[in-house]
Amino acid sequence: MILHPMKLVTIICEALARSHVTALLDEVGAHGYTLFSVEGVGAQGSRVADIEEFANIQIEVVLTSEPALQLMTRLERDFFSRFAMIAYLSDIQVIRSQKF
Amino acid sequence: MILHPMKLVTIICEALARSHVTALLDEVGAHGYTLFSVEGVGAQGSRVADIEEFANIQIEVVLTSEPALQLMTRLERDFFSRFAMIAYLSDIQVIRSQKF
Amino acid sequence: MILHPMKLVTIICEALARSHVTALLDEVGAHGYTLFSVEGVGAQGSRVADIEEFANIQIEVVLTSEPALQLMTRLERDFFSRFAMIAYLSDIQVIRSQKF
Amino acid sequence: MTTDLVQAIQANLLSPAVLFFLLGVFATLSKSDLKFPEPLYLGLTIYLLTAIGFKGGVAIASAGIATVWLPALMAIVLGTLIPLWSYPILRFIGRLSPVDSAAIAAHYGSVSAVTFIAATNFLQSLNQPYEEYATAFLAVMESPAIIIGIVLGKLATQKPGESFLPTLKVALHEACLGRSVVLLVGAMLIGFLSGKRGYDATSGFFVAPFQGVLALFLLEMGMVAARRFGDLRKVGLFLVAFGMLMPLLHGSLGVILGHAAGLSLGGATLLGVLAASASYIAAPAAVRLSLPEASPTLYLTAALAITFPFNITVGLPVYFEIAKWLFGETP
Amino acid sequence: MTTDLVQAIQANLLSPAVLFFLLGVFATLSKSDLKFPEPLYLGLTIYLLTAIGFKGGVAIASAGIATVWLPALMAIVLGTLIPLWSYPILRFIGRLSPVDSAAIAAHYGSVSAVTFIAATNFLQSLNQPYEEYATAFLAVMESPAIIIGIVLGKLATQKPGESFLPTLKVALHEACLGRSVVLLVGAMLIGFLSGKRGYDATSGFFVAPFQGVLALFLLEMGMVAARRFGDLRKVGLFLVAFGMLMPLLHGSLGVILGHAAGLSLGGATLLGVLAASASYIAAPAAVRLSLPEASPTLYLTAALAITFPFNITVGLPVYFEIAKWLFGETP
Amino acid sequence: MTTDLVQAIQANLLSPAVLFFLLGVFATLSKSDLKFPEPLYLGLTIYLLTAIGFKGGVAIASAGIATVWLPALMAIVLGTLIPLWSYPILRFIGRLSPVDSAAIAAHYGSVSAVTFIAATNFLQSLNQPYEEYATAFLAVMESPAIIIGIVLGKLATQKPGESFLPTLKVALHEACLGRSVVLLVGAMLIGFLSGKRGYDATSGFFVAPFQGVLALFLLEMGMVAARRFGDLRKVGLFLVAFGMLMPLLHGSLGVILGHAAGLSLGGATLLGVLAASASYIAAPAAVRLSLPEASPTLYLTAALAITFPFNITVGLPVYFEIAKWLFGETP
Ligand SMILES: Nc1ncnc2c1ncn2[C@@H]1O[C@H](COP(=O)(O)O)[C@@H](O)[C@H]1O
Ligand SMILES: Nc1ncnc2c1ncn2[C@@H]1O[C@H](COP(=O)(O)O)[C@@H](O)[C@H]1O
Ligand SMILES: Nc1ncnc2c1ncn2[C@@H]1O[C@H](COP(=O)(O)O)[C@@H](O)[C@H]1O
Ligand code: NA
Ligand code: NA
Ligand code: NA
Repeated sequence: MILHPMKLVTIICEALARSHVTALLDEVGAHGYTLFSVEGVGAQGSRVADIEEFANIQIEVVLTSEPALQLMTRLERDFFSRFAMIAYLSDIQVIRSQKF
Repeated sequence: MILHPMKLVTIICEALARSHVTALLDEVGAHGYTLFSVEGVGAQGSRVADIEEFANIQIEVVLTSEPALQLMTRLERDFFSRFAMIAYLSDIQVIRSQKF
Repeated sequence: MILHPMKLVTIICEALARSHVTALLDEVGAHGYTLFSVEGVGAQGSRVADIEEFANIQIEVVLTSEPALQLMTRLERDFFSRFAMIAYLSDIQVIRSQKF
Repeated sequence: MTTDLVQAIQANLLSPAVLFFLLGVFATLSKSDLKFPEPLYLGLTIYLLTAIGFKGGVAIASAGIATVWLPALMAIVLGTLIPLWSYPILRFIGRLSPVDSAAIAAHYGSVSAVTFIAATNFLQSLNQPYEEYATAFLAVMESPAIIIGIVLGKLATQKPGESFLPTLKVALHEACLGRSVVLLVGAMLIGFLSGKRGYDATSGFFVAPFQGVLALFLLEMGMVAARRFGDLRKVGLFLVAFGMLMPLLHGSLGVILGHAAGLSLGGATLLGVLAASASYIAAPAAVRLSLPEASPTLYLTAALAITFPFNITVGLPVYFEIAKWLFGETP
Repeated sequence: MTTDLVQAIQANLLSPAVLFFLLGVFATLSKSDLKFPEPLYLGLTIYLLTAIGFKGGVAIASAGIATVWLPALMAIVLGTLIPLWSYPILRFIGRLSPVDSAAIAAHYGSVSAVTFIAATNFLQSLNQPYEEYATAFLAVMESPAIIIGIVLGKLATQKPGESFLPTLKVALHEACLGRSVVLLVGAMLIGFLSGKRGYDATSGFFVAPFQGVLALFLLEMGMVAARRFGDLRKVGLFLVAFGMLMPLLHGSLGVILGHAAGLSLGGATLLGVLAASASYIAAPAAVRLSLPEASPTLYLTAALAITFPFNITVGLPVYFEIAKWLFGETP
Repeated sequence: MTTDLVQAIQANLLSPAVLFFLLGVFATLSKSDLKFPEPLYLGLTIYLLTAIGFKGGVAIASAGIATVWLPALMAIVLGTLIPLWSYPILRFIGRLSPVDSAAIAAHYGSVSAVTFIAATNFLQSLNQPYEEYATAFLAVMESPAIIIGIVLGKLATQKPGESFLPTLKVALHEACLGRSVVLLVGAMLIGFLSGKRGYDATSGFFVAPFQGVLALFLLEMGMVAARRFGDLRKVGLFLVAFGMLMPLLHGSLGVILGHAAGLSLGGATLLGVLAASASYIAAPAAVRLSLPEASPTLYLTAALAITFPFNITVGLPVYFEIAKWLFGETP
């Protein structure tokens, strides 16, 4: 078994940004993503998870290096100033490199 | 305080695979795991989180290196072709190495 | 775009520890955190996510290196023996280093 | 009978339950952000299954087992036989693979609780009496076809020397102790044991709001079904036809058997509905685990995107008209 | 009239609905760990919107469209005009930025379904009849003001050469196919189509428990509103005054227009309540996406922490007393 | 009395509420995948607590505080004393550690709302009248024993020079502003303030479906309790006996005190049930935070896996028979 290096981009943001973020994921060529509701506290106050419109989501995407960087760049350019959001990149390893 | 290197295996898969995956975790000797429901989009379509039977789960397991690799190998051999699933490995650090 | 190294501390613990952990996050100077309910199995038995008081939460905090280590140290000193809990540290990269 | 049928279909399409179903379909197709989160779906399911089970149990107690066993046995026989003729049709007319044929056969032999509940609702709205204990048929018809279908599929995919007993054990556990069976059979037993007294105490919860809850639940089911409409193109014309013609065949058979077993007009209609319905929760879960080689796109689309909407909108009044005709109520 | 008013406010403050709202406020301020998880909130919302929509639709069917269209048109006109005068007040008296002014104007022109539902509850508790079809006004008043407000805001922030049509399309989709519109209008259509027969079948769910569910929901809304009380300091005195005086103005206007359109005392009160209410779900969602430069602290605090509690506790009886005075029921 | 008792237990075991509880136990033991997600559990809890609190408050308003205060005071005294004698029994007969003894004592002095609600249900099913305001005893008995138990435990684990005031403050906040206290006491106040009028408006929600909701909730509680059955082996025979004998002792004491305080047969039974019940939500939460050295396996298993099922199935009819005997209703 060979493990291939891959990037994981994690985005935590207000739920209202959802459709915008998933559209961007399509644009940079992600083959899939995973999403769930979270509570959060940050610079723009605390978000309790009761009313969906005021809540947070966490989105996780596995990508190769280049689209991952592209995604981060686009998030900074178009999203960070507009939405309550954080995003970070980490190194992971997968088996089926062609899947991502 | 000394930090010990450890592996984190993250598995995202259709909820129906749950009991099979947790049985495998037992087999490779995991001392515990964490699990939650997620929505997802991937090669096998989109899974909305309303009907549990059609939904996704994310499972996170902290392990030492060897069982982690064993887990990845087994997932590839027995699970990837059978279930909607992705799995990845990452490097983490913990304090109580004997716990995992 | 420049990516800055940062630390992610992930804490998985019984929900009753919540207010204690978030107080500690404040103390070490975290600028925010993200939180969600999870199920789990560990040394202290299995926690099904139906009664909040008996359930688990996962807390994720992005921090610079020093407060991250401080957080891990404090968790070991004051929390590990008291609560059902695991915590681990991982390396991530972010764009806006001043935010964390 | 034709005008009767058209009128019956029209009336059914204007009932709150069916209209909420169509609203759900619209919400999904128009990409509205409406959704039911999992706990809400689960809560409604638990309510509907325990309510229908409980009321059925009370009815069995008052009718007596002696009355119930014969039609219940017929229901089991029907559920066992349906996969046996569905398999060759799928395999040799539809030219589907053996394992896909077996999987789909399992779904059509098993039953859909929601379709059954909608049928009781439909009869009530027409003030048509029926045997309340018919819930017992729902309970006994869920599992046999799943087992039969899985055995068929295992025989088809078996490698030499491999035993399929372990998988069968998993499937049996799933089919007999799955959530829906436990709730339905459990609540039925509770109704049976606590009888009229228990019924009176809890009817403010299990009876009064029931029809409204069903309407709301069908809103969600409309969304769930419509999400699969995109797969209709993938499954081919044969399966679309299968998903509407087999229910007509099975529905008629069910009505005839119900008549033969001495059920009333309403009860025979319900047995027809059960035979005509295809499982889309219990069967997929069991088949996914036991026959992983079978394509969920095929069996789920057939059961959920074709047969379920067909039955809810058109099937119910059709089976009822067939029953009326058989019982000689229409000249 | 003053003693009447004081008594009416007192009576309203002692109704279960308002008391549960205050309990929610208390729970948040006292840092209790009480909370409603998202699926529960969503479940209650779905129930309240479908119930009120369904009953409204049944009422439209029985009153006839001929009766409903004129007051409904007035409601639309009112919803369209409110942002047009609110904008200059916010901009030039309140000295808020153009985009913030536009955003807040959108919220006050649109409506709060929960406030409307609480108002029907209030009238029922006084045995005051009202036109059940008033739900139609709620449905038609939700979107126009949001569109107007967003256009105003886009005009204010437009860079030369930039087209704002794409944003407007998003806002239109949100305003016309958002969850609450689909549920409310859909359920209204269902009520309209299924009529009295459908009403009778589902009243054990949509009618009998309604007032109690509302009370429980207001417990949650008290918590939601109180969480924003901390932001009251940030928004300034002007907005606090705006959030209570504009509802009084709009409420009076609504009552007068309702009277002119031939509504009964109860119906005119409801139109007043709609005009006075500010949207805190649909408008924030649309504005957040279309006018990201506008500060949520300002519009959410105004709508949710000032106007909503004001209307629930004091506004409802005030608008009713105004209506009684206008209809000449108090000497 | 023996045949009466056996019959009473039999009748209780055949009520829908207890049967659903047993179904939940079966579902867990048979490893069915049935489960109630957290929001559903929370929703049912919120409903049951506000409903029982609200009805209690209405009853207090109609009975008058003058009637309620004396038995309420007795309830407080009982709740305060129970941990004081439970501690030495656990410590010296059971040979448990000081902190475990204190923790368990806190649980048995405090009360279980679900057991209380099941008891009102039990009395209703026998058409046995009782003081509806007994909910007040539930409200006042929850906290005192928790405080006492925590003080005992802190004294036992205190290191020299260490102050335990901060922990006590946390425990007090938890005990007085925890979710269940806020809901119960808040709803009671609302019932008290809004009276009969408020009751009539909301009875379609708070009264009519109540018994059915309780039955469904006990299904979940059966699963929760059964999940702890595996720990029964770990806790030892002493605790198993303690968990069934102490309720019998406390139940008798409660009935006697209720009789002395002038309560009716039904009311005295309820005070007995409260004394006999052990808290398994509020007490564990407070004790976990204040006495982290105490073993949750011991106190949770005792309260949840022994005393709770014992009371629901056998305890309720026993305390009722004791009360009947005391009130001279059985020869
Ligand atoms: N330092 C942090 N660590 C983890 N999550 C964070 C952090 N800062 C912000 N978040 C998450 O990101 C969301 C938006 O952040 P903000 O824009 O700072 O309000 C918050 O609600 C949190 O869920
Ligand atoms: N590139 C990806 N990044 C993150 N999650 C993914 C990705 N691809 C698939 N997934 C998740 O894994 C599940 C199964 O994937 P699949 O088998 O490709 O349908 C999906 O429903 C997603 O939740
Ligand atoms: N090896 C592990 N991998 C992932 N999660 C774990 C692991 N061990 C424990 N956990 C989580 O941490 C919680 C508390 O652990 P414990 O104190 O060992 O019972 C468990 O309920 C799990 O959610
Ligand atoms: Na069938
Ligand atoms: Na308005
Ligand atoms: Na007690």
